[in-house]
Amino acid sequence: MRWQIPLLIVFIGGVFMAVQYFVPLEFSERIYEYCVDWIIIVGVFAMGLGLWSLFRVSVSKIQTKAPAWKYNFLTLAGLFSMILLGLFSGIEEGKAFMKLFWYIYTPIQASMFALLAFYVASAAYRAFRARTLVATILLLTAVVIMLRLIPLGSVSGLNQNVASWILTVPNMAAKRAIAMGIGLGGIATALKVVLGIERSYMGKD
Amino acid sequence: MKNKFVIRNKVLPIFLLLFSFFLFGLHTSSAQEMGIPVAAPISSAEVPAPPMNVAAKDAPNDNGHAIIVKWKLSADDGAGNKNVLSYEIWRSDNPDTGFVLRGLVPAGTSQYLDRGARDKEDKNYFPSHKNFYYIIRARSDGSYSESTVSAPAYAYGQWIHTGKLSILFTTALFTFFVVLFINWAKKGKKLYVRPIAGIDAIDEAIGRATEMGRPILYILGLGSAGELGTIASLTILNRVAKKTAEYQTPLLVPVADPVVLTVAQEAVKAGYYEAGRPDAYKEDSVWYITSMQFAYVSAVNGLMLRERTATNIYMGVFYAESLLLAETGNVAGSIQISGTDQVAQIPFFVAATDYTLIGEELYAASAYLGKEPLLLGAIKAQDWGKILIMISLILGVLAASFHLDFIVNLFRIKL
Amino acid sequence: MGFYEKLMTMDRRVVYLAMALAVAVPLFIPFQVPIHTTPEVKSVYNFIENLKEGDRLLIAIDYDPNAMAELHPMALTICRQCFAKGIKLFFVTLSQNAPGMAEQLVSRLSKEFNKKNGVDYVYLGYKPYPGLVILSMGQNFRISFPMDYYGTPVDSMPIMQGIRNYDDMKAVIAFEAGWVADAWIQDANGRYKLPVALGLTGVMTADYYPYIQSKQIFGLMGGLKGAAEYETLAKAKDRIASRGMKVQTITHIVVILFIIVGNIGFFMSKRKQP
Amino acid sequence: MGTGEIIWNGLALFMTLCIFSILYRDNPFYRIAEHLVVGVSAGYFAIILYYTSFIPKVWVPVVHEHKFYYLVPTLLGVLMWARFSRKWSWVSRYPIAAYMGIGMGVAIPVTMQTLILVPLHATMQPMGFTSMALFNNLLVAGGVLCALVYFFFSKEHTGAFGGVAKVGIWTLMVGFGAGFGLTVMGRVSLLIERFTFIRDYLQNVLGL
Repeated sequence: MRWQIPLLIVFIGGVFMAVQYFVPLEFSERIYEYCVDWIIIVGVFAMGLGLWSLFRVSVSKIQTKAPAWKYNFLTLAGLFSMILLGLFSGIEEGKAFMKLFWYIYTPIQASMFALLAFYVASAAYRAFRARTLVATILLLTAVVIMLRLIPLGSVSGLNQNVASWILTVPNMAAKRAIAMGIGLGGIATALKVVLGIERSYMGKD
Repeated sequence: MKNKFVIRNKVLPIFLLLFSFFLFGLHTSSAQEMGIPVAAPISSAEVPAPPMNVAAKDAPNDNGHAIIVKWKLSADDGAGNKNVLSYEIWRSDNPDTGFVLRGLVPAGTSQYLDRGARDKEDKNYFPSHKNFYYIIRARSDGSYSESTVSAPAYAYGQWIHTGKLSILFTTALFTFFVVLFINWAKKGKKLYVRPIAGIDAIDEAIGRATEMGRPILYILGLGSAGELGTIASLTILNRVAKKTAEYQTPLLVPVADPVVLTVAQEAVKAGYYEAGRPDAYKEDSVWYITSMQFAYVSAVNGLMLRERTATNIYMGVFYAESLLLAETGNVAGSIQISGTDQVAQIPFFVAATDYTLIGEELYAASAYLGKEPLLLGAIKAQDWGKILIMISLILGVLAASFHLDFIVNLFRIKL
Repeated sequence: MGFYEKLMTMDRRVVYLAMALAVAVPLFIPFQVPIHTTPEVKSVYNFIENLKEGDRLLIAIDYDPNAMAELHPMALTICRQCFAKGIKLFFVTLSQNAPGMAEQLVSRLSKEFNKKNGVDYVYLGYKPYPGLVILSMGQNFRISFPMDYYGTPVDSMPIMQGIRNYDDMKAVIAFEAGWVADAWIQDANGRYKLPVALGLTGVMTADYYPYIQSKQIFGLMGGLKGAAEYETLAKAKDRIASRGMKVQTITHIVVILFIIVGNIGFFMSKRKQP
Repeated sequence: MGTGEIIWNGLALFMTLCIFSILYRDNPFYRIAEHLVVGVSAGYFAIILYYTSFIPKVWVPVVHEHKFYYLVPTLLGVLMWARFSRKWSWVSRYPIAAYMGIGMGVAIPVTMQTLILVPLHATMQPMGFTSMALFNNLLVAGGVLCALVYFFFSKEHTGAFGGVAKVGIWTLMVGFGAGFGLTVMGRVSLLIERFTFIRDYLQNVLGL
């Protein structure tokens, strides 16, 4: 009950869905759509666990007066106001629910994203040192690509050609090789799960 | 943004639905309504020559609700009077009457996929196993001509998608390798695995955290629990948890997906079990923050700066947040080890973390860390997979150079 | 710690400050940075420069508002150059979400240059199925566009007198954010031999270079950079793209300078301690 | 801008500045934004999930359309909540098993297709020494081969094999450098957008 049946479910589900991909028949299509809904539905119910986890950790930080515990009131306030507004006042554009989304979440999201402009610079400064041959290759390529945007008179034309060669030849080769490696590793991992060899996600009794 | 797996599966049906609306619109509205003037009275145009040899047959590799129609271009399409603008595809279940417009294609096109919906309630329902007849109309500016009625054809579904045979064959072959080498490993064959820098670093980093008495932060990324990178990361998390349980180092695992929350809790719990310290496992060491990418990152960044984590491990599916996390970890002075299957993010991890597992190394690490023979067998299978890829690649490039296209086409996927 | 060690271990906040200034200062203080122009952009500029007053050009505004930031500056500059030279413009749009945006662009330009609709230019508006529209225009513009965007019959317009199809156009300049670019190349150029030049979003640009070599298009402007180049060539007054490019250029210089400084520190301090 | 808009946009501006303040160091303003956005976004996500997934996938099929076969996944979903109980927590393995099985099964052929066969087929281009294009095709194929050798795990990287693997890692590094260099422009654009937002707000509201 505790092990065999779940592992059997994984196996049957995995084999069935993998085979389904090659069968274009209508019933195969319908089963695929139905099964994808399973994933969505399990995810919806799991969200309850997620919210509970967030709530409990925030509350316990307040109770134990962990560092910066006072701020957890803000988390709880944000969480509950969104849920209550969403359930009882609707989520149409112009409602308070969407206002909070547009004027709190969106600017924070955009600003976090924009921080990357600073971090790209600091990471480049710190990491791009010609310590080894490999590091030098990394550094020089990055610089050549960045120089595209800098006017250097007649050098620019040459640099443009070098940059586009880098992008279409070695860069392309690297991307493809990495993709193939990831593909093999990923399929092997999926097979291990389907065959029940890899089961750490199910825990131990 | 994130949760690619679920989103893809949510968006795809919606997209298909919208697309079928679009097709439906294409089929039922008359050409005029669609804004394509059918016969604007501009000049007394000559009647174009009709399309010839209209042939309809079941569309291959589908669910049985489509027929493919082919014809020979009108003599005035691109030649002759050069006045053909478009072709209209008309269909009926009776060769003599009742033809309706099904589609419209620009001049120069000599086939049309007449696809309909599979549900009876749908207005654009296309019945299987029912005979249909087709007529093709060649339109010029102000006039048209019609082909003769085609022979009947009916649509039916196929049991196997022939365009995907290359996928089927390679998947079966690779599965065979994996099973074969895992059985080999079961029998106790010794397998060599080369050292991978990032993996050895994990042990050191756990030791360092223990010495410093500071926690270890483990980030599983933004992938859903159904993504392969997340699964690989869960195995690594399990091993890391075992080590931290042995050393009694605190482990922090904030996650960004509720399903990942549950499986990560299980993986950590199992690690503590294996280390013989199930009592030391605290459920709140794995907790959910939020599923929204940048909100999650802002919280994790705050956590790093406040808890001054000694070691940060990033394994799994990462998007733009990779550099945000890694740079903040740097500011906090943490040792950082990363690995992702997202090709676009590897450069940032390489630049900003101390050790990076590149692509496949992430999967190798998940097998290698436990040194379990069963899992190692898969690494051997992966290497054989690479050998096959390399042989195919060399053959393919040579074949392409000598125009032996049939060899190259063996690897082509026709969807 | 010596000077070179310091170069290696500058506080990250110095880097942040430099980046912040590099972005903020050009937003407030106007100055110019030289921009290197590429032949594929120059050829568009030269083509238009060599047109005579009264020549006719087809302008396709086929991007939707998402791509405005990248393609609007380009479209504005080119249309201004054309209007200033007295070239007659025929605007069409083949993207569903574009008609309103294109209308704003057209009316803004016509006011700026005091040009008259139906005389100096015509905005034909939008029709669905780009492939079909492009083909039909090769036969006669009236098949797809019997009326203009505002509902005026085109035959009542002076500008449309004697105009039938692509044969009456010098070229099409198509601003594209998607596959309609291919339709212009294959149908307008392939079937009707109309010269095509493209203005594309940055990510698309690399994919279309081969068409220059095969002479299927005579010019190509890619993203903000292409627009900035064009503004430089046209000596435009309002240089939106150049402003953005200026920030990009400066920030890229800043990043590269930091890399150089870090490496100088690294090598010099290594030399000091053998 | 109306008063409402001034206030709402003022809030957005405040949030923006709070986040940027992290560049200096961790501080109360950053913590305000951080903790607030966690709550708001988690609530937002839960509500959106409710309206876009629970209603159309559970409520409508079962209650309105009487598709009772949707009770199976619904039951599985409810079993997830067994985790609230220590004793019954193992029951949640059933939904997780279904989730994993379906997820892995879908992933296997798709991964084979998109990550292996598509790039493999794309690399099979004619090669030669007579033109730059043909020669580049050869280089791409060679680069892929060398990089794949780098990923070999069950053989030591020594001798000629190690040499090839070294060329492989160089190829990878060129790819990484290019990826890094290409990204700077997009990130700077995002920062320009934020700065423009700040500037416009100041100009509109304060008349600066």
